[in-house]
Amino acid sequence: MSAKVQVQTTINNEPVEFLCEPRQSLLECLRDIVGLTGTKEGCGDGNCGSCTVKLGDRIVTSCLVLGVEAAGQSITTVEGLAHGNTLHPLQKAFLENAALQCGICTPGFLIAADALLQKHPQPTEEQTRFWLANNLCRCTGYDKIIRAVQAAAHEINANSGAAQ
Amino acid sequence: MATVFFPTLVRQQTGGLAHIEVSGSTVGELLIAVEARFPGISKHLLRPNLAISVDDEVTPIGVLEPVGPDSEVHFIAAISGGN
Amino acid sequence: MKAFDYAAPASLPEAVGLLASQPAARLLAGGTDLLVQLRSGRKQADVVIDVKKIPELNEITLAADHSLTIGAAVPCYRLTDHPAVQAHYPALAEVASWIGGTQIQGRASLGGNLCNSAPSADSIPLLIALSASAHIAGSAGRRSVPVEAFCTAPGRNLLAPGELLVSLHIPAPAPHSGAAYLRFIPRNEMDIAVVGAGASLTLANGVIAAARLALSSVAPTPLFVPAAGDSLVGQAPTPAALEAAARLAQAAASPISDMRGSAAYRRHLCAVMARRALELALTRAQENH
Amino acid sequence: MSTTTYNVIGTRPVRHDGADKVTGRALYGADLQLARMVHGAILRSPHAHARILRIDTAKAEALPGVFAVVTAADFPPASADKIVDFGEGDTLLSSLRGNILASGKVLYSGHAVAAVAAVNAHVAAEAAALIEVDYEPLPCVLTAPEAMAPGAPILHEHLPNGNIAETVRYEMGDLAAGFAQASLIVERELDTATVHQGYIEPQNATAFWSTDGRIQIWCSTQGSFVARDATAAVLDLPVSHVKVTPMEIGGGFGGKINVYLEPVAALLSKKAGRPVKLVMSRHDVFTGTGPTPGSRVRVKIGVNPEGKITAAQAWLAYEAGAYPGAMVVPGAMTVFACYDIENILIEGYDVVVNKPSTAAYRAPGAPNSALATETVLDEIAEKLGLDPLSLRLRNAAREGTRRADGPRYKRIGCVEVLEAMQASPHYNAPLPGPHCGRGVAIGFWFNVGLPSSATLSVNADGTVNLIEGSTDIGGSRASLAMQAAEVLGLRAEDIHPTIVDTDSVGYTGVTGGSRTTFSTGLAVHDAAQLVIEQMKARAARLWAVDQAAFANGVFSSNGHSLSFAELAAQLGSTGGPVSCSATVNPKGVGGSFAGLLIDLHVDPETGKTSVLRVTSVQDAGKAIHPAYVEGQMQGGTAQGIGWALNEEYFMDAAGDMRNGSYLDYRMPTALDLPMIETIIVEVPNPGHPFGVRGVGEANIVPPLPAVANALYRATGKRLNRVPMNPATILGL
Repeated sequence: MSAKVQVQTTINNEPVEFLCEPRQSLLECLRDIVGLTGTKEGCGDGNCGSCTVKLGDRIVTSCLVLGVEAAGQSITTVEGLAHGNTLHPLQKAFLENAALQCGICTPGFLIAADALLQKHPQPTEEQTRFWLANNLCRCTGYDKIIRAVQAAAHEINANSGAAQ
Repeated sequence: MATVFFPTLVRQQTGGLAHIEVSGSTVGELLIAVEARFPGISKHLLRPNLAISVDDEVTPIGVLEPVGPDSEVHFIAAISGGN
Repeated sequence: MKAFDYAAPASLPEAVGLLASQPAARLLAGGTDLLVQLRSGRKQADVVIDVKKIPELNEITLAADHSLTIGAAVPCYRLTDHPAVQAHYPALAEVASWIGGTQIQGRASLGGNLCNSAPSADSIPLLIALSASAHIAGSAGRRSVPVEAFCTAPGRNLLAPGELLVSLHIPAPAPHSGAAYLRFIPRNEMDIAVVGAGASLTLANGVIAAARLALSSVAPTPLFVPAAGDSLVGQAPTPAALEAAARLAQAAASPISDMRGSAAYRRHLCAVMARRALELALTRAQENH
Repeated sequence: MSTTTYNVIGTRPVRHDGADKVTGRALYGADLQLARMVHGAILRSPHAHARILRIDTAKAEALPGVFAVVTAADFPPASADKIVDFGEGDTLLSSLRGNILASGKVLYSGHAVAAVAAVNAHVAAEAAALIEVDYEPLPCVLTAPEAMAPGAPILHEHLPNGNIAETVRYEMGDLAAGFAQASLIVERELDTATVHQGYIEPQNATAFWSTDGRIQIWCSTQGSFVARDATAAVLDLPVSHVKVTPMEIGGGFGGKINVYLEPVAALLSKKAGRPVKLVMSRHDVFTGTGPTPGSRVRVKIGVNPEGKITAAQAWLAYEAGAYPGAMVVPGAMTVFACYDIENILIEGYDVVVNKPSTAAYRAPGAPNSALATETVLDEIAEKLGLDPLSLRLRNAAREGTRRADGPRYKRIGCVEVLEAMQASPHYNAPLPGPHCGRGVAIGFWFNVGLPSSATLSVNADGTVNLIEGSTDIGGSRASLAMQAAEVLGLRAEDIHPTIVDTDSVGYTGVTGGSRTTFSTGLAVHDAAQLVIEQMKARAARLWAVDQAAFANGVFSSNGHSLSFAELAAQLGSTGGPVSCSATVNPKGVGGSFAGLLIDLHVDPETGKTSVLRVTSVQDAGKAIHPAYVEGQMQGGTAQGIGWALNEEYFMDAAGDMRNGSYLDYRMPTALDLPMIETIIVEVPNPGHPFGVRGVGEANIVPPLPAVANALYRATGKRLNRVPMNPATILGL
């Protein structure tokens, strides 16, 4: 066992410090040390996207990031998507469109879709499918997920239009 | 008389007979009559992997299921399932 | 995964020094290959050296002549999103958007793709087609090698102990030139090339002035086929000429059978993918004034 | 077709567990943290077939941080031929245990051999690697035809018939006479590869063996009671000594009925004196759990000039994997189940091979056999110049049609599904261009009943707590709460469903067999009716009348009336709270038919298939929550398309799976599929008060043959192997 390392991060807009071994993935650190178990592990090798978090300004599969690499960085997990008790439009759209069945891939899809909507506020179906191809879902056949992302985009755009 | 159908592989015990008409008010009573005709056959019919179907419905109470004079009794593979 | 230490040097000399003192060190850029290999036991490390904090490895530099230098740790998404890369190296922006998926591209780098030295690496055939060179630093100083010479065997390359890849350098594209990388995968994303082909082509006075072609997943290393490109030089860019060049690439391939495809299927695909990559490179060359 | 109108049923409320699942609060098995908990790792066989000569755990036990090491020797003694039955059919205890921890021989690469508990998962993995196992490798056999051949390596000495573990045979009418009447006979043989359910959440189990001798288990399971009963059987304990708490489950599709980790975690906990958590890696899931069988199926069908089937014959060999129990029986039962055929012979073989012991996967066994039948029918339609759906309609099973296994159908929706396909916009749209093909196929699944329990407790605020034991994989909390709400005259949101442990609710069978909305729904319905009866009595007491009536959510009598909520508020003063339970073991299961229309494009140079358009059609009986019915149809369709095109266990000659990762197993990504159109057909099941049939499974049956038929139309080639991947399409 190597010496543990103190890591200072910002997680979901709160300063968080944790102590981890260098071999521990960011996913392990989030789940087992920080206690944020909303981020899921489906494969451990970056191919299912269930462990997607936002690290800095990019989404990553947290199973392929070392916890120590997160030092000084800000991280957003599914626990940080809602504003208090108000669900993020994507969370709301996933519920209203029945875009989840078992729900294990949902946190990863939500974080990935949030990043998509920041890059493409009104993505096409093709853009959505391409962006989300790193997130596997085995229950839905993706149909309702794609619809939910499009519905959330509409809602966000409508609201931002109304605010102007 | 109710009709008891034999699964294809159990027909070795019946000399190839596919079904038989017997009397009784429950599956159990029918089976007593069947056993009398083909001694030892019950153990091939009453197995955990076989479900009893009376009038085209699998019964959850097995040999206790009542039968009528026109009933059909089948012994079919028990299905569990996958989703 | 066995325990290891972690170091994140802030400068190249510091990294080189660390490497020299740590024989069982592994370099970490995006980690998308390394962490999988460490976890599965295919590779071991006593110390993992994170090179992402070294400025030189993190820069994209477009020179005045449009030659391009890509730091070895630059994650793929920065190439995809880079307006100048999109403008002058569309094939490069494209291949960077195909390596893994969105999340992987947030981490994975072309430098890592090259150093991982997989025969199936998506970026290497294109880098070869673009005549890229690899800039290497070590305790004995710096050196530069053409990308086609970099890989030596599956998962192996000519980096000596204590050396690391600093950057990739791509010479300025000639006028009327175009490049392309195309791969065949059974899915539409998140897949490893069954066969990939990178091509570049320069037109002058209606004939092909220069061409380069390389393949992935058909040999122990990404395969540069000089004969294929050479066969096109001086020729009009006809379908027959492109097809003949593709056939030369196919003839040079020595694919194996594995879970991703049979040798026969790969051999068949060599000609198809090489031809299609040449066709796309030609289209781009014709559009590139 | 369904004509009854409902208030709640047929609407699309937000699921009750939705907010927890989109905010990360829902607790899945791997999320569990317990005080003093330690972590396990499992050592697995590198050989597909080998004798275990020696296991030495000393080095592992000596590693700092290790709490316990167990092997098969830690199982309590039991007689070798003991049979256990926990409601899902009987199994030899030795097979059940043998698959959990190998003893004597390992039978597949990935077979669990030993397990370790340690301070963390990294140390546990290091310790597992220190366990020394001496193997004597034996020749392996990987496919059913090879395993049935004379001289094949034998897996189990106790099986009387070599590697053939079971034979099934169905015979009806006069086959020879039937074929003699045929003017056209087509015979085809098709192989399918082993495939995995591919649920995204790996198996996990946490166990704590308390000093009072009771074991508590938290796990990802489709059936908490089956997990309890199997664990108790394996550990030779009374079932009441085991309590299983089902955590949220990240997919199952049939693959999370069998028990793999629970008894091992319990044994480790007993030794360690602490809770032990075991979580599989993705590679372990592929190599150490049950995929669904690879198969070889031969089908021969004869028709007369009018397209009426005169005789049909099938031969099926399914790979059980290491232990008996391939899905050949349901494969045989469904091979001709969509059609009314007089003369039939079906022979099936359950064959053990050196691959992981297989498990159920959505309509288990049926896709393999339907592939053969539905492609042969496609060829017949083409040769007769008939529309493929018309040919099927001409022969479709109806009420009264006798199935090959004996019983006759009650009211079914096979014809209605075919008619909906024929009338669909998709079927009547032109294909977009060259190298495109449209395929159609249909399929059947029985669905099952099995016991279910539910308790409803009325809250003073007018809401109702629903306690049940069916793990919710795809929205069943909502479909159950909606049935309660319909009976009680409430809104779906007024019902608060909770899934509880095996000590806290009556026996409930697996979430499987498409049974939860049907069977647990029936328990909920019955409990709700009991609630209404009790509340009517309270209203009568309150109003001092003989009896009160209940309709549209209002209790009334003689000019008095109270809403459900108003009466609920007065329960305390009219005799105390109302809480009612029901346990059912229902008859009246309604089978479901499904159909698929699919348009594909094939790149003639690479053999790559693009899926252009898909329409899934299924008889739901009654769709309680249509959005989740569509979800089941879309999910089963996507899985079926993946199975048809690219998924397979790619085994090397030594029996090692070479593609045991999501990278190389190639399940469909979002970019591989179009939107999946759905048509819900509703032919009510007379055996359920709301007409429910169950929709989890039949939808995965048609995709394999529909894809094969579409590929034929696109390429002119009839392929005989699934996956019909690009290389197969080009014959390379």
